[in-house]
Amino acid sequence: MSTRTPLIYSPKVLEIFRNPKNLGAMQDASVVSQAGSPACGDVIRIYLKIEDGKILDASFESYGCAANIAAASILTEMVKGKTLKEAWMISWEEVAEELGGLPAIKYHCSILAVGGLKRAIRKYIDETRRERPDWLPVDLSKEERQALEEEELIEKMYKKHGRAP
Amino acid sequence: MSTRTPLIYSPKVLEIFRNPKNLGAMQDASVVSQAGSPACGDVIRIYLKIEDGKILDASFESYGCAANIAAASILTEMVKGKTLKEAWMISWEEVAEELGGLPAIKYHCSILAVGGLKRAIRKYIDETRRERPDWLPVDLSKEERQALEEEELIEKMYKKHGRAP
Amino acid sequence: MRKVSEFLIEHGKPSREVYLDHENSGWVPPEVVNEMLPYFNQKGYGHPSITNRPGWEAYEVLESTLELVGRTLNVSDGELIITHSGTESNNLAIKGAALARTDKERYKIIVSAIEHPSVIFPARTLEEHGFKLVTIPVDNEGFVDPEMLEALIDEKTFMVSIQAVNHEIGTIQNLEELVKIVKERDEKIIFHTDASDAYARIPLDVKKLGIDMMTISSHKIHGPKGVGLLYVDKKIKIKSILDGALSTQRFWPGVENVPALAGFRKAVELAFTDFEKIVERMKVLRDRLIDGIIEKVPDVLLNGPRGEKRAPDNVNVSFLHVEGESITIELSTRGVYVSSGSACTSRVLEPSHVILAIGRRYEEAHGSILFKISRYHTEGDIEYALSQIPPAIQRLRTISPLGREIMEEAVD
Amino acid sequence: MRKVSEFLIEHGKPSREVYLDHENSGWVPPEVVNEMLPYFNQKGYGHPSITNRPGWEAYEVLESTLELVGRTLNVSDGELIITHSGTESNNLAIKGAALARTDKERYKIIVSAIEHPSVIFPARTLEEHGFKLVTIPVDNEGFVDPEMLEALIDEKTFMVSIQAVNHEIGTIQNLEELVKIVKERDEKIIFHTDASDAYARIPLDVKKLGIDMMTISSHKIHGPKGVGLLYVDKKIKIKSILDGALSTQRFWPGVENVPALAGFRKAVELAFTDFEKIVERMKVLRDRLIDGIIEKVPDVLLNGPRGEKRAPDNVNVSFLHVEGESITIELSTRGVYVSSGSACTSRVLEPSHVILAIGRRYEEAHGSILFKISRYHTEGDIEYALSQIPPAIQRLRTISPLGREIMEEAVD
Ligand SMILES: Cc1ncc(COP(=O)(O)O)c(C=O)c1O
Ligand SMILES: Cc1ncc(COP(=O)(O)O)c(C=O)c1O
Repeated sequence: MSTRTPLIYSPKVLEIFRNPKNLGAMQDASVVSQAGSPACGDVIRIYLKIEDGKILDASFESYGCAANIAAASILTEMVKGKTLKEAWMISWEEVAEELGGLPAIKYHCSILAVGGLKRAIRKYIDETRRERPDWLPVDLSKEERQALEEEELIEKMYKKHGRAP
Repeated sequence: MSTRTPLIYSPKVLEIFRNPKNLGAMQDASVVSQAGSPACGDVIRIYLKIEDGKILDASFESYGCAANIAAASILTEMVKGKTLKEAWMISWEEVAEELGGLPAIKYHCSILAVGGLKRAIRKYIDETRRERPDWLPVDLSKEERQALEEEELIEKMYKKHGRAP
Repeated sequence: MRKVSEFLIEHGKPSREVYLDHENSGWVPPEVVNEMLPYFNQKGYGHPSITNRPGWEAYEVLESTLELVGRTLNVSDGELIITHSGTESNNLAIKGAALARTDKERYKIIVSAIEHPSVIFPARTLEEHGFKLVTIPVDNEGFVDPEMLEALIDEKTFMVSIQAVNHEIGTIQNLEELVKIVKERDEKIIFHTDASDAYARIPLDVKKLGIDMMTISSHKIHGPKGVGLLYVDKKIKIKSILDGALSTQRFWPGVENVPALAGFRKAVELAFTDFEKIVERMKVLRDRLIDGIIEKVPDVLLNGPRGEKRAPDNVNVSFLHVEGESITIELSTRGVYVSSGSACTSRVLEPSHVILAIGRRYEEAHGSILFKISRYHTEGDIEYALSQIPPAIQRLRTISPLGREIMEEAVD
Repeated sequence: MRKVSEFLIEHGKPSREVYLDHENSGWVPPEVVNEMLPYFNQKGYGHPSITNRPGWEAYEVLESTLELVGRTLNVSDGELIITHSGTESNNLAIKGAALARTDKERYKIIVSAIEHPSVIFPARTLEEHGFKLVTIPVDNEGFVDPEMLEALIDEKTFMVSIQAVNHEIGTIQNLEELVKIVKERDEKIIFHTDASDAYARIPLDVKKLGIDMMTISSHKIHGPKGVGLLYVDKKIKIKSILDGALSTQRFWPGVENVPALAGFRKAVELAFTDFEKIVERMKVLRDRLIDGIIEKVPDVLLNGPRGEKRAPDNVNVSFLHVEGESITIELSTRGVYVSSGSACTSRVLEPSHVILAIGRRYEEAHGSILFKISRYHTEGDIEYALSQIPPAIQRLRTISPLGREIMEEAVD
């Protein structure tokens, strides 16, 4: 068992937690994606409105801790106006930095948010049957992989505790 | 290792410790005896002035803790005016009781004082070549035996710590 | 490393504050602090086994504290061992008895599934030394089934440890019945109970219960941190698990924390003055909080039993579709201080083993919030909490994607 | 059981009091108590790993305390573990490192003969688990011979534990040299030092010394009881010796004692403000007490070294022909509070192992008295003690049969 940590967030995380930007489902989204699972304790859903390869608008929903909510919110701010390629290049470290830093135990929130974004971009390209751009790798990116791992982890935990999710 | 104890003496022990009675060597003692050893941390020396089988006067010296000093002092009070037989009959429990009780860890002080007294009586009868009275057992009394054991114990401890006394 | 002081500025100090996290850390009322004060530098600041006046004064605190606690528990000839925490007392009980074990044929340790980690983990450590840990499941209110206990105990059983009151969901076990089952089956099986959350909340009569060992923690009854007790019946042999210079305690070396003991003594005295009245008042506040939450917030599950079988101070609910840590933070900014059953680990939220044990799903456990009523709470405190909880949950549910319609697929 | 309160009435409260028993129990100055007060019920009364405001405030205390202590020790990348006492820290250091041992070929633990029981006894317990305890003797001032240490260490050596300053006789070891000898011989040997009596009395630079683990105790520097620290270098692996719910401490479960930590933080701050000046003053008072005793009382032996190699706070003398406990009581009634090296066991007086180790005889050890100077003492305090010690010893010597002429045989 690991220690509980006091979760020393930056003031900015708390500020965004209290006043998140770009909150809520987007009715006319071009794509919606989700990362995480309720059983894991965090879910991030990302909505993007895309036109001509550019992200015109972004919004989120989040089930999770303050870092989760703040990471999703700030990421939607960061991608607005970016091309898909530019958005794809955003790393989880950048998001954490943009939040004024995250406690190590909360890195996964930033990873999950970026994982959700990358899933959305990949899904958009897939679903709109566009040609795969060369900046989009065939293999899952680190963040997508880790989101998947987290989603799978919970099944292992359920097995360990002897019950179905 | 045993716990240290706070040595909750009765008020009476403290009072006698501060104002011991019958203190000091007696120049004209009929008999002097000693029990305990410096290495053990307690020594009681008892002086008796005896005439016609009666203890006219008694005094003591003590190297040891407060209980040791108080036990020796009160015992000298108790024996004054008693016949040798009456004095022999004094038990260590009576001395402890007379002191208002002793912490269990200090019973040995009372035992040592009574052991010293009994040694004195035995010695007096021996040295004055009187006939052994029937109240005086051939075998050592409990208190004389325990005083002897304590004196021997220290040699074992010295051996354990690898040094001569 | 980020400084927490910056964070606290952003958080701000709420104009009204209601502390409901006595599970994790009790605060110490001024009358208890006042009792401690002289022992820092006026009297009794000495070592309780040294023969000087400040030492004897220190010993007086030990003597009177243990006497008082002994009276409240109806302890006669057992020993009350002073440690620094409930955690230490539980470790000493379980490992100390195991170390003193003479009959190697006894190797089973039975604990309930909802014991505190300071009971479960020491027992698990003993598994590395030839013991076998057996966990009794509990029902959906947290009760141990007496028949199951009876079926589990056998001639291999060394010890049973079942808490008197569960710390998270307030289940009051029928300890008397459980002890009887164990002892009727085999007198030699040691029965330990962790009473950290029971002491000063329900009557505990050690002699009547027939308990062999009992754990108590000071900060859980508004005493200061730094004091735990372990009651050990005269016939039970234990060994030290810590080595050092002994003072007055045979089984916990080091100098006793006398100012903390003086505070604990006062906390015990206060808790047992008008005990029934205090407890009745706590139950009223408890039920008001439970009813108020259920009435005002939809999609809530009460964890643990209702009524007389629930500890008078315990309220535990799962708010569905929202996550515990964000609830505690949201409520904190509103001056309502609570804790969540789930703890953040590196990758996932670790759900409370207690909440899982009563059959909740992970996502139900993640939204579990624990409130502890204390005798210092007023009706106004509870009403204030009830004014803040619904909007807090409501706001977080607005953020959460869970509990709504199925995600609508949308592609341009 | 007899009540200590009755005894205290008989004892009476001396009109002047000088407390010199900081070895066994430190008192806590008002400015340190004041620092603790808000943390009982104003702020930081929460659990330092729970996400509510009182919890974060509690964490702030941990953060700032460890940062401050780290600075005073020049700790950079190691860990400062919070326990409840020096005893616990020493147990964790020795048993925790032993539990984490990977190389079973290393089984020798070397400690000096004058270590505190909380170092010696854990090492002795390890002997039951395949370790071998080797004790290095000391010279007649308490110094470890570096050459002997060099001769004792070998490829079987797992750990060396030598205290920085001896708690009874104040010997300041040449730690830098001893560490160097060990590390030059074999980097992998763990070097632990119990600095309970060294911290805030002599400069300690962890990095410069090359120490792997270091123990500190709060009440030994005028902080409150309830806090011990263990510094552990990054490269050293240890395991928990206590199991339970972890808060912020990986190796000591249970809630941290935040008010006590706040007090400790203040005590550290005070001790290191004008550190050199304070220490110089203590040395003056120390030497005045030593010189005064030797001058005024015949048949006295100073235990431990003189001058710069002696801790600034330590005075230890053996008064010949009188016994320690009666000295402490006699001085107590005169308001001078000290302790004796010998402890009463059921049958005999157990002499201090430290005093024996420097070659004293049992009866010399029995009369040993320990005084600890603190920065709060005035010259007047020391003069008062010096006015009481000679008549106290004189009175007891009048009672004692020792040291006089041979017993005269007298028979009527
Ligand atoms: C049931 C129970 N047992 C033991 C403990 C541990 O007590 P402490 O915090 O004094 O270590 C707790 C603490 O919350 C508890 O709730
Ligand atoms: C050298 C030394 N180490 C360790 C300890 C134990 O510290 P604590 O009293 O905090 O358990 C002491 C206490 O006197 C000591 O003097």
